[in-house]
Amino acid sequence: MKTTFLISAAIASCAAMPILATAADLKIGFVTTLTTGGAVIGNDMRDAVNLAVEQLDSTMGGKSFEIIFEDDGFKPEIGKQATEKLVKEDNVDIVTGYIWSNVLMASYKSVTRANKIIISANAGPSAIAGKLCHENFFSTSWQNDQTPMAMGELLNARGVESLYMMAPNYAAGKDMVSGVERTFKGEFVGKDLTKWGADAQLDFSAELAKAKASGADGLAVFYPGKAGGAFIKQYQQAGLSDILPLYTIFTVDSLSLPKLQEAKMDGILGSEMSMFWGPDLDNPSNQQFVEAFKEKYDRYPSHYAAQSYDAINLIASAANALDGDFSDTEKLRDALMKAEFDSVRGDFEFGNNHMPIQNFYARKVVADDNGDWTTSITKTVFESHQDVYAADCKL
Amino acid sequence: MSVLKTDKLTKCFGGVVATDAVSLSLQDKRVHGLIGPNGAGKTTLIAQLAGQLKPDAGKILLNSRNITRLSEPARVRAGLTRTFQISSLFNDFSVQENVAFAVQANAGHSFRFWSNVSRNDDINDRAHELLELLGLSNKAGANASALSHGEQRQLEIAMALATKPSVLMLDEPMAGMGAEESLRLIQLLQELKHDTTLLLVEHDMDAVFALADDLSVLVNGALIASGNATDVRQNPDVIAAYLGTPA
Amino acid sequence: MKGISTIHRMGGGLLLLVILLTPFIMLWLGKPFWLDIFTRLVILAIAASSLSLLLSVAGLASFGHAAYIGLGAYAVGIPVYYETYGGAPWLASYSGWWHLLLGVSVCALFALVTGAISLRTKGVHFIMITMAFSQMILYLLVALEEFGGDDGLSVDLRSDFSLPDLSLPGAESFGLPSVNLPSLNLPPVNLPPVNLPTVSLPPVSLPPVSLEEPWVFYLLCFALLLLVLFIVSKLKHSHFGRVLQAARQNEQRVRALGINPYRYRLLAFVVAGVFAGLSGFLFANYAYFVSPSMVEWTRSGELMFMVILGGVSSLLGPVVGASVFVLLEHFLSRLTVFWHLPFGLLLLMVVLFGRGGIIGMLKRDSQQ
Amino acid sequence: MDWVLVLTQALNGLQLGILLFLLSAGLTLTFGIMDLINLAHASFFMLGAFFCASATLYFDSFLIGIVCAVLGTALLAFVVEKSVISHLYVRDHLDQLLATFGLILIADTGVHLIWGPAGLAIPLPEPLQGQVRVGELVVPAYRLLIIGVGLFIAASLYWLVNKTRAGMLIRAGASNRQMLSTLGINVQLLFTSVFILGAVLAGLGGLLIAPITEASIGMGNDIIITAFVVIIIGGIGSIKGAFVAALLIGFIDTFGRAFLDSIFALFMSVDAAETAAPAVSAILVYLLMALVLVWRPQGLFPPKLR
Repeated sequence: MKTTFLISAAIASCAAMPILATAADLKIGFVTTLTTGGAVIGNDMRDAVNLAVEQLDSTMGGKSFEIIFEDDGFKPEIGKQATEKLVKEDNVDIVTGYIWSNVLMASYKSVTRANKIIISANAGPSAIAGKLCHENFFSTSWQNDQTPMAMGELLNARGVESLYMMAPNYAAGKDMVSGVERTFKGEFVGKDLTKWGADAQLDFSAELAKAKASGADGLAVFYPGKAGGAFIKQYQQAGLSDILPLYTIFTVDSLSLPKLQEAKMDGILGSEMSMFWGPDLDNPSNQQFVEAFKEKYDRYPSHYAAQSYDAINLIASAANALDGDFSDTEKLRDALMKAEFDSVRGDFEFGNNHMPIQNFYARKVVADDNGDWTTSITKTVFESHQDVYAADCKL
Repeated sequence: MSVLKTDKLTKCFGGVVATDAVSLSLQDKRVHGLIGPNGAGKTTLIAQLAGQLKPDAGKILLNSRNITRLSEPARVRAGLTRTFQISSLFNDFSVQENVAFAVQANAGHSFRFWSNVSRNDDINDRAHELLELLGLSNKAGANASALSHGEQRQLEIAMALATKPSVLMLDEPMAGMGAEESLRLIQLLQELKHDTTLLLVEHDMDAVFALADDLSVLVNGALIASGNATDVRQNPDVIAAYLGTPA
Repeated sequence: MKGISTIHRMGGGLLLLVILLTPFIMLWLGKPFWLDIFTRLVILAIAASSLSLLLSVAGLASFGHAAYIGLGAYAVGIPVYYETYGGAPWLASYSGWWHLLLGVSVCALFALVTGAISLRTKGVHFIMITMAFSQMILYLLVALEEFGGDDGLSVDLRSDFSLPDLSLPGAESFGLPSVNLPSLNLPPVNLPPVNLPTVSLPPVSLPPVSLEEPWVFYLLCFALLLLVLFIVSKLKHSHFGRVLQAARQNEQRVRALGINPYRYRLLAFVVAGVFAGLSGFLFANYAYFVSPSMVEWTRSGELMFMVILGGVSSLLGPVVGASVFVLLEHFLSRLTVFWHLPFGLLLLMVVLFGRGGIIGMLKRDSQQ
Repeated sequence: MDWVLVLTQALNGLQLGILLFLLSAGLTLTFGIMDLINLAHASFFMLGAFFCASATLYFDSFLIGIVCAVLGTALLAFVVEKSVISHLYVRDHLDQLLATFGLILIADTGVHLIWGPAGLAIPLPEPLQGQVRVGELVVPAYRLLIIGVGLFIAASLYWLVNKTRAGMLIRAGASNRQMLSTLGINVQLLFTSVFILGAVLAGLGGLLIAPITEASIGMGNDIIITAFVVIIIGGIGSIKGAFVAALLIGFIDTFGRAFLDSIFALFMSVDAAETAAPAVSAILVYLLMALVLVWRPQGLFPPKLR
């Protein structure tokens, strides 16, 4: 009895535990992956956000602000729970972050329901760009289909006539395949959707053998995170780098390149990818960002970092316009909509679905002056490109 | 009248013949002793009769009905019940609950979901009777695992009786019992044979000779003698093979 | 003896009362997030209680219980999706009655088929085969591109429980044939389907109250938890439950007493599946979201953990387990993102030193 | 379908099977002899890879990396066995599941704290980076190495289990646990050794695959479930069963991924085939296990006299 009572009391007192009040005027929630292997991306995003906070001196629109980071544990349910907590308990004004489409899809209603703003700093599933679009949703990244569409265009420009494509078997993977299909004019000689999720497939030997046998003149893949590194290694070990040129989408970035360099995977040098941004993109804001990031963390920022950095600066621009008053959601929305800040991707504007209308480039893996591997922009593929789902959005 | 009959029952394990064309016949309301040296195949035979082991060949008839293909539970429902050589109880249940469950098992199907079975008077009364009969009433509330070895043997029999068997097979019921407990059990079995046929496997020869009306002797899986207890005890083969010195 | 069990009953009542009241006290203190935490806690407690019927009563270690949560959740998600975006009129509906009917029948059927096969095996083979079936559901859901595949599916509205004949003027009818379903202990609920959060404070008169209102939804979850606990308790002490318990301890003996436990276990498997489906139904409504990740084997493992952590000997064990699990997760994850480390240590400690789970420790405590 | 492709896929299936075997061998032994369900086997798989990666990068030698990893895994297995696992032998399977799941959480978080979330790549020595050509058949040299090492280990295990006294004890333990103590064997010592052996095999599996994928947090958790499927299909406690089932699953999984869509396309639309094939090939191994269990509830090669 005594202990039963103690347990009940423990529950009650746990619930009553005081929540540390913070002094900041403005609060921004940032949901990303800080545990599991996905934390590589999450840490890069967090580093970029911290850099932005430092540069802003923790002040926007004349008010102090703080970022509250929450871990989504790579799971939609935990991400949703974290979002609820930010909205209801921390009472943040804006929630941003979100690497994964499924976490975003699980979470965004918790924000919009409370009539607050949600800004995706990475995930861009088609549903939220199209029929599920919401006036309180913004993105500082891209819609899933755009980058592969740029890839299709790049493949046309490189004279690829027959293509083999591989992607993980989940929604974003399928979006990537359909994106390439939209613009690629040649023939698909093979397609593989590989197992993804908790026990994702990381050994691609069977698929690579098929790709090689297919006689394609190009291999396009989408393997984010650790699967990307694994894929590149097997591609090189299978001896395909000389006979089957590789084109990648969200597979090779500044997170995977150092490890590939360490493992001496030089077959990747010279391979091309499509992207809305690159560390050598020529504009003052980007040069400043990349230099400061390298200074602080001693590595290149990834596009995840760039998107997160932009998200914070977008919010800061709205705060400046509103003198730090986020109480009126409608005004906040309008201020965000103007996108009046120096984005690292150069000027861009939001479409009706609040997705950026922006340029897409071809990037190539190169070694920089110090011999470190990075990517370099080779050509512009799309100018001011808007995603195709914007037409389905009734905003 | 023959209640339980086997016809050339045979079972092999690999190359070893465990049961060698055994044809056994149990007469109604009599105690039939089954004796034989260790490893003679007594327990294997019981397991086949009870339906835990499938015989390779031969038939088993219960009240003239062929039950060779019936499952173990179905045989119990048909009236053929066994006890285990090593007490097989429900250790998380109390003594009372062990017997009550055995009673419940014999009281029609148990797809009854709402009423609390521990408040079922019919079951409790019958369980109480059985506990009384086996002299376990004072232990009714104890956990089955807390009983002494002898008491567990008694509980084992109480549970078997709860199924109202027409034939009850007792696999070494006296094993590990004290002299006093054995004596009481012998008395009980004497009473039981008024309405039940008993097959008694036992090493305690005094108990067997005190109880058995008929006797079968199993050696190396084969029956070497079977019939009236007095006759079998005089059988020279039996004396030579098993009993050794004349009793 | 009697004294102790009364004390335990009082302790149990107190625990449930604390669970019922805490979120409302927190709400009153201006901390609405606690309602979310406790809703999740209660829903997981329902799932864990359903598993305890298998695990604690029948001794069947099903490692695929998450599959039923997923099925129950998609039985909400898919009809709502079709009703919102068009398609499959025979399936589309906002009606909670329809969602429940669908979820319960799908779960019962799945449990019947997979149970009939799984229950032929024992021990660790049973653990693995139930997990295998759950994995099949997982990959099936991932393959359902129409419903978002791996991304999952947003549930736009919570299930609607207005009875067709009670609907207010202006409310639409919901395409459900007026099936005469038994009324659970639900507050009669009514809301025109496209009107989002409206009601602000609890009106005392019954309709219209909406499940969209978090506290109403919480009460529904809590009432269903009580219902499930009540039924599990009834079953446990019935003839049926006695067979399950006996077969858990000594299957050999049960057979030797004339009962083949197979059909009893199969029925328990189906009942547990249906209750887990019920928690899935609530989960979809709670999260406004369904996804294949609900079916991952780690979720089945977590449910097992809750049951064992709480203690398998007691009716309220799973409730205690779910409470400790959810609250620990909440507080530890707040302290550090590396909260899995202390959590794992705790798991070890509970297994190594706390036999019988938390309730077991309490019992030992009160018997001394 | 040309034979080069089929042959390549067969080699790939073999390699996957070998890897699964390394992981399952220890699992099936600890399960068969100590009656222990050890989820934390997955952690030794991961730690083997991390130890090897760290040592390889530090000494700039893959070979030294392997040696360090084997020693490190063995030492850690010894500590874990003495401190935690030895208390679990007498517990039921559920307690074991929970406790070893706790170990997984601790190991995963520990690795995150020590090595960071990014994972580690293991650079291969130059000769292993290349390919081996036989006519039209081109196979990565390193994959051939995995197959070779795996077969060597399988053969050694076969010798150990069937030809040595220790192996006799292991077999005796797997078929009848009570017998061990009656034989006057130091059971504690046998258990510890078998546990360490199993952990080292798992660690070897991890470090062998790591140069292809990489050493990453939770890499073992992804594959441990499949390893359990292997030992269930093979029959718990049977090394032979684990070997056969591992190869079977390796082949089925590889061929399913490689050819299922073409097969489906024969009788359904290409689009439908492309959607259905990945789902079905993901389910195949579980389907196989369910079928085997229905057909032979004890698996394909159950040790006798259980």
